[in-house]
Amino acid sequence: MKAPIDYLLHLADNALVLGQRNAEWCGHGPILEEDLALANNSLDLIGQARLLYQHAAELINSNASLAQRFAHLQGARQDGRVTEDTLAYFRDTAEFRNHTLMELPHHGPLVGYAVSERDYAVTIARNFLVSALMVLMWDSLRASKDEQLAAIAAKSLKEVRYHLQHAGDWLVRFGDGTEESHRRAQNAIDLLLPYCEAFWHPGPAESAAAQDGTGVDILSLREHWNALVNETLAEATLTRHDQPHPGYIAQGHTGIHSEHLGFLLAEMQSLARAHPTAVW
Amino acid sequence: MKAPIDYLLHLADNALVLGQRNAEWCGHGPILEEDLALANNSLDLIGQARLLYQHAAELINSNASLAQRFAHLQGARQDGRVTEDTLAYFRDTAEFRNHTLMELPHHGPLVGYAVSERDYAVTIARNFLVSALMVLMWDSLRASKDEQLAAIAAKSLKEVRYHLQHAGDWLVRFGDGTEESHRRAQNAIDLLLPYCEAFWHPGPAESAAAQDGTGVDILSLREHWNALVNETLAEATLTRHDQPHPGYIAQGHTGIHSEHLGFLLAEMQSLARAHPTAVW
Amino acid sequence: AALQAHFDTVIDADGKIEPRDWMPDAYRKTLVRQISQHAHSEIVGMLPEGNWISRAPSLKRKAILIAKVQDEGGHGLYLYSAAETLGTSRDQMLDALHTGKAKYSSIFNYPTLNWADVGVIGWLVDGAAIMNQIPLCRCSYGPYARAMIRVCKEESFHQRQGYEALLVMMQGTAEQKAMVQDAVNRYWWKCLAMFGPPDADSPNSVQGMRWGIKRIGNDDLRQKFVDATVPQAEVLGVTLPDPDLKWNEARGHWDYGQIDWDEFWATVNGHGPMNQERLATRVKAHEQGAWVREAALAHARKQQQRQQKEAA
Amino acid sequence: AALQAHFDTVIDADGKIEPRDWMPDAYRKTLVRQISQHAHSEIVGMLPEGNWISRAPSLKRKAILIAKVQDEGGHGLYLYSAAETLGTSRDQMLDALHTGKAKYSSIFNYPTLNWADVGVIGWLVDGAAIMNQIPLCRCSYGPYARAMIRVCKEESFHQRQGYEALLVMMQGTAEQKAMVQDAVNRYWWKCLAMFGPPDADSPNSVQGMRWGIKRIGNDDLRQKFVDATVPQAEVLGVTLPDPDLKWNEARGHWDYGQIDWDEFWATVNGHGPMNQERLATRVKAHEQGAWVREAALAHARKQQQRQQKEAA
Repeated sequence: MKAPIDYLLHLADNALVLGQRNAEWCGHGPILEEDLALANNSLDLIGQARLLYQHAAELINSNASLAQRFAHLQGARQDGRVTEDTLAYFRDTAEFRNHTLMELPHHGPLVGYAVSERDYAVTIARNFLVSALMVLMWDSLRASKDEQLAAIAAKSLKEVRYHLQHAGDWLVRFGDGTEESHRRAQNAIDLLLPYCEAFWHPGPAESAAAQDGTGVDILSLREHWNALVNETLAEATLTRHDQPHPGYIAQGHTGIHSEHLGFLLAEMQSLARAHPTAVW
Repeated sequence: MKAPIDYLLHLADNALVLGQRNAEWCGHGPILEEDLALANNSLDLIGQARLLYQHAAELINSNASLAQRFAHLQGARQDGRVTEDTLAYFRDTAEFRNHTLMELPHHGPLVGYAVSERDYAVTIARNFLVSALMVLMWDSLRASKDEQLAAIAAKSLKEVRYHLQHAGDWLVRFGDGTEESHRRAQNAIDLLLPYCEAFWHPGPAESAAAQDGTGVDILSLREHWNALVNETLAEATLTRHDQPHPGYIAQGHTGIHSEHLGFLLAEMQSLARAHPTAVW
Repeated sequence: AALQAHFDTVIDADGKIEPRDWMPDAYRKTLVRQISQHAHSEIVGMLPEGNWISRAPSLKRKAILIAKVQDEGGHGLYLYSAAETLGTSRDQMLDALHTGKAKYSSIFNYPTLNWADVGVIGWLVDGAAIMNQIPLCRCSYGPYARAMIRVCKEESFHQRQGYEALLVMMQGTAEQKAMVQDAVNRYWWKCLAMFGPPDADSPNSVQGMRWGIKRIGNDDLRQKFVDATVPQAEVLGVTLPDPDLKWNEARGHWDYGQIDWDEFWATVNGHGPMNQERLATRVKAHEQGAWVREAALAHARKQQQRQQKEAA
Repeated sequence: AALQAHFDTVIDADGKIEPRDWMPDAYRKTLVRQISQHAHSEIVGMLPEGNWISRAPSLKRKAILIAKVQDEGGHGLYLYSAAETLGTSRDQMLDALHTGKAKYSSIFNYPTLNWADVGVIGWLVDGAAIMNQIPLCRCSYGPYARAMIRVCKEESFHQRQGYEALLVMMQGTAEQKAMVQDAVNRYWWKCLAMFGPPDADSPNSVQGMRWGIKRIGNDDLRQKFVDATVPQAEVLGVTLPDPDLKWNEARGHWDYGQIDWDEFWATVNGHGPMNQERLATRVKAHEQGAWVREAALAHARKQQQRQQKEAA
């Protein structure tokens, strides 16, 4: 049994986009050890994305109606078949299924074409919030009826456990560190928590996957996620202000993104798109 | 008579790349009037670039060996013919002939993938240094043996005179303003003046154009440029530190750029390259 | 009282109030609020379209877009000037914007996600804005009315440009058509909401009508917009995302579905997708530009001192 | 004197000096300078390749590149550790880098301008570095020698990966081949210069040889590099940009042209194309990371205090 293609793409895009973001620190980290840790995180995520895209590509190549749906993606094909790179490098913004949270830049709230210095607190806070989810997701997905997905989950679980540890440790250092680091961490948490609301509003693909046993009933993880988050925030002396308000819930996972993803993809895809038939 | 194609591209790329940079301020300027002034500057430059690319495209389309040389550029063609957009959107970094100065971001010296806040002093200092050159260039090019180029020069001259006035006025305000504005302006001038050395080291296309009367003997403008620059710097109480040193002279105009142009083009060309056959 | 009477006479005769004329405080306050809100909308409205300048897919479109965003900045400038004739400085108005006291059009709290958004903003957003603004060209306050005449003229030009850009895209590749449809899907309902809540729920309308500041009700304007737009959408070949949209022979108008007013109010009240981003971007531009403005002031002061010395 | 004699004996016997052993001040100073310079080169060297991570043209290449840059950071880490065994802290070394007192390999003052630069850095720059570094695996200072064994192993892996990436590109499109040739054209001469000035002009060499820190002369290493690289270039199908390059039957080596030492020294002395950018980027990363390091320290202090309280 195979998971729905959009569910695989959702998982893959989450990993790729966050991996791409975290790699931006490479050579610019606050301390050499963190350069290495972020590179490691990024490597893990891109590795997960590759496995998921490969799985998705197989599914597409072996299914006529899916092949039709993705027929407009002509780049990076091999013998006419879709590859992991076709999916990563030739889909447009609206075809990406990652949570909006993943694509946000490493700074406070600004429009897509603003520029600003990177803030490591945003990086750490996001890695913490995402890893807390993914630890639970991959743990559950080990029981996916999609055996390939289950195998990917088992491998990924080990990696994100480490990511969670790393980000959580730093979040505590920031929250319970200096006045400046506390302020930055609190701002980052305040900025990012509302985007996490989207976790609990699954799109059609996630619901379908939960239904047929290839995916996870994400709402069943909510309490556990809250516990993980609250525990670390408490240790970090940080506060949760995310009272549910009747406002916007991010919709990246259904293809409606922020203004940031377009710029991320423009850069990421630039070389591949300039040479769509090339092999690298 | 027609100017050498690489000379036309040099002039066009200068205008486009600086126009692209200056447009980045749109919506982010320090004062609404400057948003408008920069947008205006950018519009003028992009207008100049269009005329020059159109001229270059005609030349390419009517000359078999040039058509061959640009045959690899397949995007944005019309009835198989090269257009202004083919030249702007489908050439790679190494094919651009603009001065390196034009492509630098609006901040101090950093590597290509660093991020930093924009500094309006860099913007103003560059516009001043470039406009001082272009006022002289366009003035001379009105006598170009390439009549189309001469006509473009006549039109452009009026525009850059205004650009020079605008940037010069602000440079004086900065230099002779507050301590902070003076410091920023001096840093910007120190950063950018060495890139201006490249003006006086013409590439083969510029030399060929000077020779056959379609271009300008750029070295003949040097003294006048120095006078223009020195006069405003003096009024701005800013200092020229650009003692000639035996170091690197920027080579963007021969295709060897800084790390910044690649990112600028990746963004600028992203949409056009994603849809190479589209008409907009 | 004589002043009030004179004011009422001018208003009743559809005449113009000018800056030096006496006017009721509430009139002045309402106008400052409305004109500055309009000016803020122009300035904040530069951002969603500015987002695509660097990526415009042809040089021609890039030039058109820069010129358009520049026009919006220009509108902002003369609207701020119009408001200043009422005795409020631009700094005061900007301060109200940056501290969240003043509003701007809620439509700009949505992101621009593909290139067609630029065209759709021209066609639908500017189109709706024009519907709202044309009556203001006859507004009772002279400087505002005159500013609006110029604004409306330029906005009509932008609207035609936006529509034309979409026409070209709809004759293009499947991907281009999909972009246009996607943009229309995201913007249609937000544009209907731009006319404001149903008249029944709109408290400011009555007084505004009396003063000749507001001249047509929200629902009438909305209906006018729908009636004008449906045939344009057909020519374009896009589907407006409303299953309830159908011609009502009896009314002689297009019927349309229910607007999600909860979503509208959430966004107006700060919880839209980009409220934080738009405002923070404006604040940041202003703060980071402080040294530039200070330099200009400092230099002007020095110049003045030098001139005074010479004169002495 | 006895200590000096013991030191000389160990050196003469090709033995290892360890951190706790006595050593002459000049030996210690030379080692700190050389090891920290090497560490700095690894750290600064992350930037030219890091420049292409975001744009790597396939996921596989992206992963390989991140792993490679990460390895370089790792080399930096254990080289800093090796230098610390000589009594200089990482902070002191970083301070020397950031204030321009310490050098790093001049090759990193050139920009990476196309994707093939990444492969060429692996093939030629890492290749030249390995030639320089292999002798250091037998260096007289134990921690340095052991670090270099690990570094060389990983660098050899990187070199093969770089060469392999170029092989694939040279089997690709005309544009891909042009990228490789362009990158080789820009890097070839800089790589030859990496071995340092001709031995005749290299003042540090003699003492370095005596101490077993340097074991082979610059010119010999350079010749070795040229001889190894020419056949690889042929297999690859690129032209090395040197018209004087030709096989000298008599010498049994490849002859090559004149290196532009003026350009080399200009770059070493701060006037290369990217000296300012590379250093400013490192300084900025360090300065902007200050609050992170302070937070870690502050938290550690708090933790310690809490533990002491509990213990008390």
